[in-house]
Amino acid sequence: MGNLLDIRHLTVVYHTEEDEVHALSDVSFSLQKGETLGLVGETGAGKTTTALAIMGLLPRRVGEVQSGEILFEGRDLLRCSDADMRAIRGASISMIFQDPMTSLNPTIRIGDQIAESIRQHQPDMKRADVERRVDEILEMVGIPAARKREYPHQFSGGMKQRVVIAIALALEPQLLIADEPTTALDVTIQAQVLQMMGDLQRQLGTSTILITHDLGVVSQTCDRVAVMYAGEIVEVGTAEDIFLGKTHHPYTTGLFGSLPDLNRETRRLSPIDGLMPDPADLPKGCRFNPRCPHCTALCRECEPELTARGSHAIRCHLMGKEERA
Amino acid sequence: MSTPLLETRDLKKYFKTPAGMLHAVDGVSLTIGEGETLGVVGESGCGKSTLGRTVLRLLEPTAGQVLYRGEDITTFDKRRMFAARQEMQMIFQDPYASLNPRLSVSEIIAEPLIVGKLCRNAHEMNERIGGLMETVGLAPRFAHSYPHELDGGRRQRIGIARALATNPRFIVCDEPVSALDVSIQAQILNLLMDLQEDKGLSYMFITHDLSVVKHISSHIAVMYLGQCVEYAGTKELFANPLHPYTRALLAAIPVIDITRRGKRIETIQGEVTSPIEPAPGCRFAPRCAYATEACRQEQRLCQVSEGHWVACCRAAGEEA
Amino acid sequence: MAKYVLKRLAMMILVVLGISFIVFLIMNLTPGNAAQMILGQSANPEQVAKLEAELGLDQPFFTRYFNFILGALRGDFGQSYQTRLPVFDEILARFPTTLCLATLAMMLATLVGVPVGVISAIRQYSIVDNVSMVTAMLFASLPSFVMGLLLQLSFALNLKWFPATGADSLRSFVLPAITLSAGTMATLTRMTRSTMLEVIRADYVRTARAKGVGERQIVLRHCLRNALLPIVTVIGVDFGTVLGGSVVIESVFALGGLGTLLITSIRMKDTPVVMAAVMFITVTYSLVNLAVDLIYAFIDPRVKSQYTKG
Amino acid sequence: MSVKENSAIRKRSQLSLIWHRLRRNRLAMLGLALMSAILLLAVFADVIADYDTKVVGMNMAERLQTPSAKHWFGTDGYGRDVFARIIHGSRLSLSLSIISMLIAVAVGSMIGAISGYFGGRVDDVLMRLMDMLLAIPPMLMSISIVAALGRSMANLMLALALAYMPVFARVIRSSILSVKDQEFVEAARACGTSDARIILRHIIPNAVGPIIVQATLAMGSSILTISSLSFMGMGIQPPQPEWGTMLYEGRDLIRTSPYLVIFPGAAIAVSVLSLNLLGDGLRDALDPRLKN
Repeated sequence: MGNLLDIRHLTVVYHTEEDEVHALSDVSFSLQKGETLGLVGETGAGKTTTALAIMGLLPRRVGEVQSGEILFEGRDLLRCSDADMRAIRGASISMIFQDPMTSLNPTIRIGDQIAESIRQHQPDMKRADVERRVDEILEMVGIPAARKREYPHQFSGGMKQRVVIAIALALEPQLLIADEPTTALDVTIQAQVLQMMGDLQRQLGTSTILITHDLGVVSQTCDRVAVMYAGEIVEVGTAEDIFLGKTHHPYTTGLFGSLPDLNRETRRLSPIDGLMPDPADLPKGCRFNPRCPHCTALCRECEPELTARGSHAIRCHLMGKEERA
Repeated sequence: MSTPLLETRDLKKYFKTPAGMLHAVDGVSLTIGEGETLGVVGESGCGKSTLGRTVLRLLEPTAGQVLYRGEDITTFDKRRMFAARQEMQMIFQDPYASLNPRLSVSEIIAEPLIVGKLCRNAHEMNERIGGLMETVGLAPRFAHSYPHELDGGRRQRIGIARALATNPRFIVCDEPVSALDVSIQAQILNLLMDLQEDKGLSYMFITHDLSVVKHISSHIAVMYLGQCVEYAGTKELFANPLHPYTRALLAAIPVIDITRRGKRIETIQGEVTSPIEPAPGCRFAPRCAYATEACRQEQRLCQVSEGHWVACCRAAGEEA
Repeated sequence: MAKYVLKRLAMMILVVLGISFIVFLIMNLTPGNAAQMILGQSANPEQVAKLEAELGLDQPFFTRYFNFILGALRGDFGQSYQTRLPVFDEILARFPTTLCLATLAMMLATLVGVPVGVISAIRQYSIVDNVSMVTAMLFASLPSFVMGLLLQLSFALNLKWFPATGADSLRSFVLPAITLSAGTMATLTRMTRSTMLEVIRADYVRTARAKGVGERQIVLRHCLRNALLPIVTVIGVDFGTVLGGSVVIESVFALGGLGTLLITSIRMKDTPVVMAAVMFITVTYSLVNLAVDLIYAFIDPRVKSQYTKG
Repeated sequence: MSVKENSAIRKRSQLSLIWHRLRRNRLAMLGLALMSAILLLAVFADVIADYDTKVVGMNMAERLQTPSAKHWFGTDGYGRDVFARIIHGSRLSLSLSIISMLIAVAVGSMIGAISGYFGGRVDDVLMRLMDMLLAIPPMLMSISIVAALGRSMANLMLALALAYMPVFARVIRSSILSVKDQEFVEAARACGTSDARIILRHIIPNAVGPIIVQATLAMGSSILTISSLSFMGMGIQPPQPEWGTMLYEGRDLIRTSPYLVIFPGAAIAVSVLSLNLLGDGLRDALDPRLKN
């Protein structure tokens, strides 16, 4: 089975007034048809930038793709014209944003916001058919079709996120990018929304990139996981590799150690010391070296490569050595 | 039984809104013992933050009592309340909004010392500030920095140092880690637990995150629409949740468990109803799979086993 | 909705009553005497007293105030002390000039200011943006009467394209309206630009982009309507500025409007005329603002549901 | 390691941060430079041109001279040097607008602060009153007050102050409302801080930004109002060299000597422009969201 999406050596820089911020460095990963990939990391790791780069929605004038390719069904999205990208966005690739409160236009009825997406890509569709499709998709995300004439402020947060999902799935895209889709929601609502998203995804066969900081959500929904740190992918593998495997990048280990575990008694957590480096002023060598408990002289000098062993790849000098030995 | 450090009795806080009275906290009775941590969990709008503020009289309660060492602080005059405030402090959720942006780190920590007249001279003040910064793990070189120059974790440490300045016995922690990234969150949780051990502090720990609350609390109160629906020791609550809402809440937590991938979990339907002029009876009933005619009646917290209270006629009956 | 409008109208009546009382008080407390003004400095006290009695000025303060208000409620504002003509007729003769001038200026300001602001925002930092922002800044800083004098000099006195003074035809309103609109046009352009910039960055605009919507549609369908909200409010407030500014412009172009009448009447202590003029202006301004708030509800469904609730 | 050191070096108070942002805004700096120049000219006006001989002293022999090396901006109908009159006029315009704005800010902020901090009934009553004042267009209000009370400097200042006061009351009220409910105010209350200390140390310092911006912009617009009043013959009386008064006097000579209108007009425009540029820059520096 071929890859739906192939990202190769993607490097993105933000030019701000004061600094040049290295948002993404040499990010490569791929996604198969029907697969769900979890993109995990903390604030500023580059998760959202990756998503925006795929969508071609990096902030104009500020964000610049310096190198790399984003191959979607074999076509490099970075070389597509604006018109081609518009035809792809919303139809073949859709995105769900984090904050449902601000993601919907407050002055347009929700039914019209969904219909806009359909009309944009299928201008010849009859009015009645568009309306029928809107009803259908609303029912699919668990909103009575009768509510399509209401405005966003009449919906609760969870309901708004359902509308946002309805917009994204209206044209049954091949790829869905969900950027922290449930972070702003309460746990019980989060469970409802995740459940619904999973059902729809199986039903429509959509491939998904799920961006989140919540390892629990990832473990329950994703086939493969990529862990990001300071603009790089530091570890990538199948869910089994990440959640059951023995060897990990020290950052991944730290991430797991930081989580209070519901099933185990631990008096103290084992967090990672220090902070994420300033992306405008990255450390030399491995980006994690100032916080790494296993840091060596080599780590301070050379940047490690992402080394794969089967389905599991780790960007760490220590792992590389182990493999060679 | 000795008097608990803090006790609320039928505490109520209502707010006037154009649509009617909003019952933010509606008859909550809880106790917190010396050196214990009471975790208060619930989803947004359940009144947990209002409860924390009412306990400290940052909001005046509409009715009910707050007993601190057996004395009702809601009847205290200004002077006694001022003295009580030295012992009862608060740590806030938002590490950005909770620090005055015009003051430097040392000035922020100095505020409670100046207001409480706790230092005799500038030298003593500097010593105290230095000591507090060390306690919370802030390097001395940040003393003259401003909050906006620091990251969320350090800012939250400033907030903790400020709360500790008056040597309190009891601290209300209002979602102190929910705005932080996981690795920083763990650092702050460890700090709070170390402080508790060293100083014998008692916490009321307000959060929506059940895994955090399980980690830090000795007792847990689950709130739903202004009311406490279940109250028990942490182990007991997780081992034997009785209220349907508690069960739903526990089931909804995304634990790390790849065997659950793709499997359906039991979710509760619907969303939280309005806290404005709520109908009598169990407030969870509209979403509850087991709701019956009996749920239309007022549900009171009943003790079903030693230290385990639940406000659900069905659960209480089942257990008894 | 009707309930909201009624509430606002009731509020407006209160405001107008309050203002009328303040104005009446000021007119009475300030030095000067209407009868003396009419008869001139040479008149003897008896003549003055006789005229005062004739005009009803000898009655107590509150009696006079209530008589005026009672009359005003019936649409009778009394007679001018000066001309002895019914005040209502005097006002009605002048009001259309002022209203026409203010409306023209406001329309001009909106029709130019809003589109220029939108284009500036879409093409932020382009030449169009820079030129229009500099122009707006200059317009906002130039006193209106200086601009009026310069326009009068070049287009009326030198080029003779438009009449320099008077309010005989629509042509004579051209220069005054342009002059009066300049300042408001400038604030509207700048305001539109900044709200548009804010809206362009909004999350829902990003959502629209993610749907594949084209830039044109994004501006027209998603940005403009949301950006209009604060702009509409500013238009309401600016109508007041324009009404006030028209006094100065009326004097530059010798248009006998309400403002000119008001000022001469204040000087002559012609209380009924002053009161009526102030009430006319206040009511007009309040009605414009009420209309603005209703338009607001029309644009923003959130506001609409607030009105229908309250 | 480098990360930690880095954040220690960037030690800046918010004030210096705002100044830093302002300094990078070229237009704002232009405004500041222009305003400083005007202020300097106003302060040293007596050194530059003698008041009695050049500003009010008539010299019919030199009347209506076009701009030349001797009279940079020409002379007016009474042979007075226009340049000297403009320089001295800046004293009047600036001091009038500064004093009236100070009164407006002081009274307005007090009303706004009381309204915002205490809320409830007090707020309702005060804000209704402000609404009433705002229902009269400010220009009309100042003209009416001067016309009713008579022409004098004091009345002019009163009129301006009264016309601008409700605006300031509104601004400080909303700014206090936005600060009042923030958690750091709650934190101060939690350790027993008094109301007075909360207002002075925690609320006011965080609420002054918008007032400074508004005051700068209002100063510009008050200069416009003053000159408009003078132009209508209701402000400063001749022979005092106020800009609006000069325009009033030069108005009838506009066809033959347009410079009598152009130079005072330009003086007004330049000072208002500089204040507007500065005010805009300050607003951006205080709230840099809209940049880039």
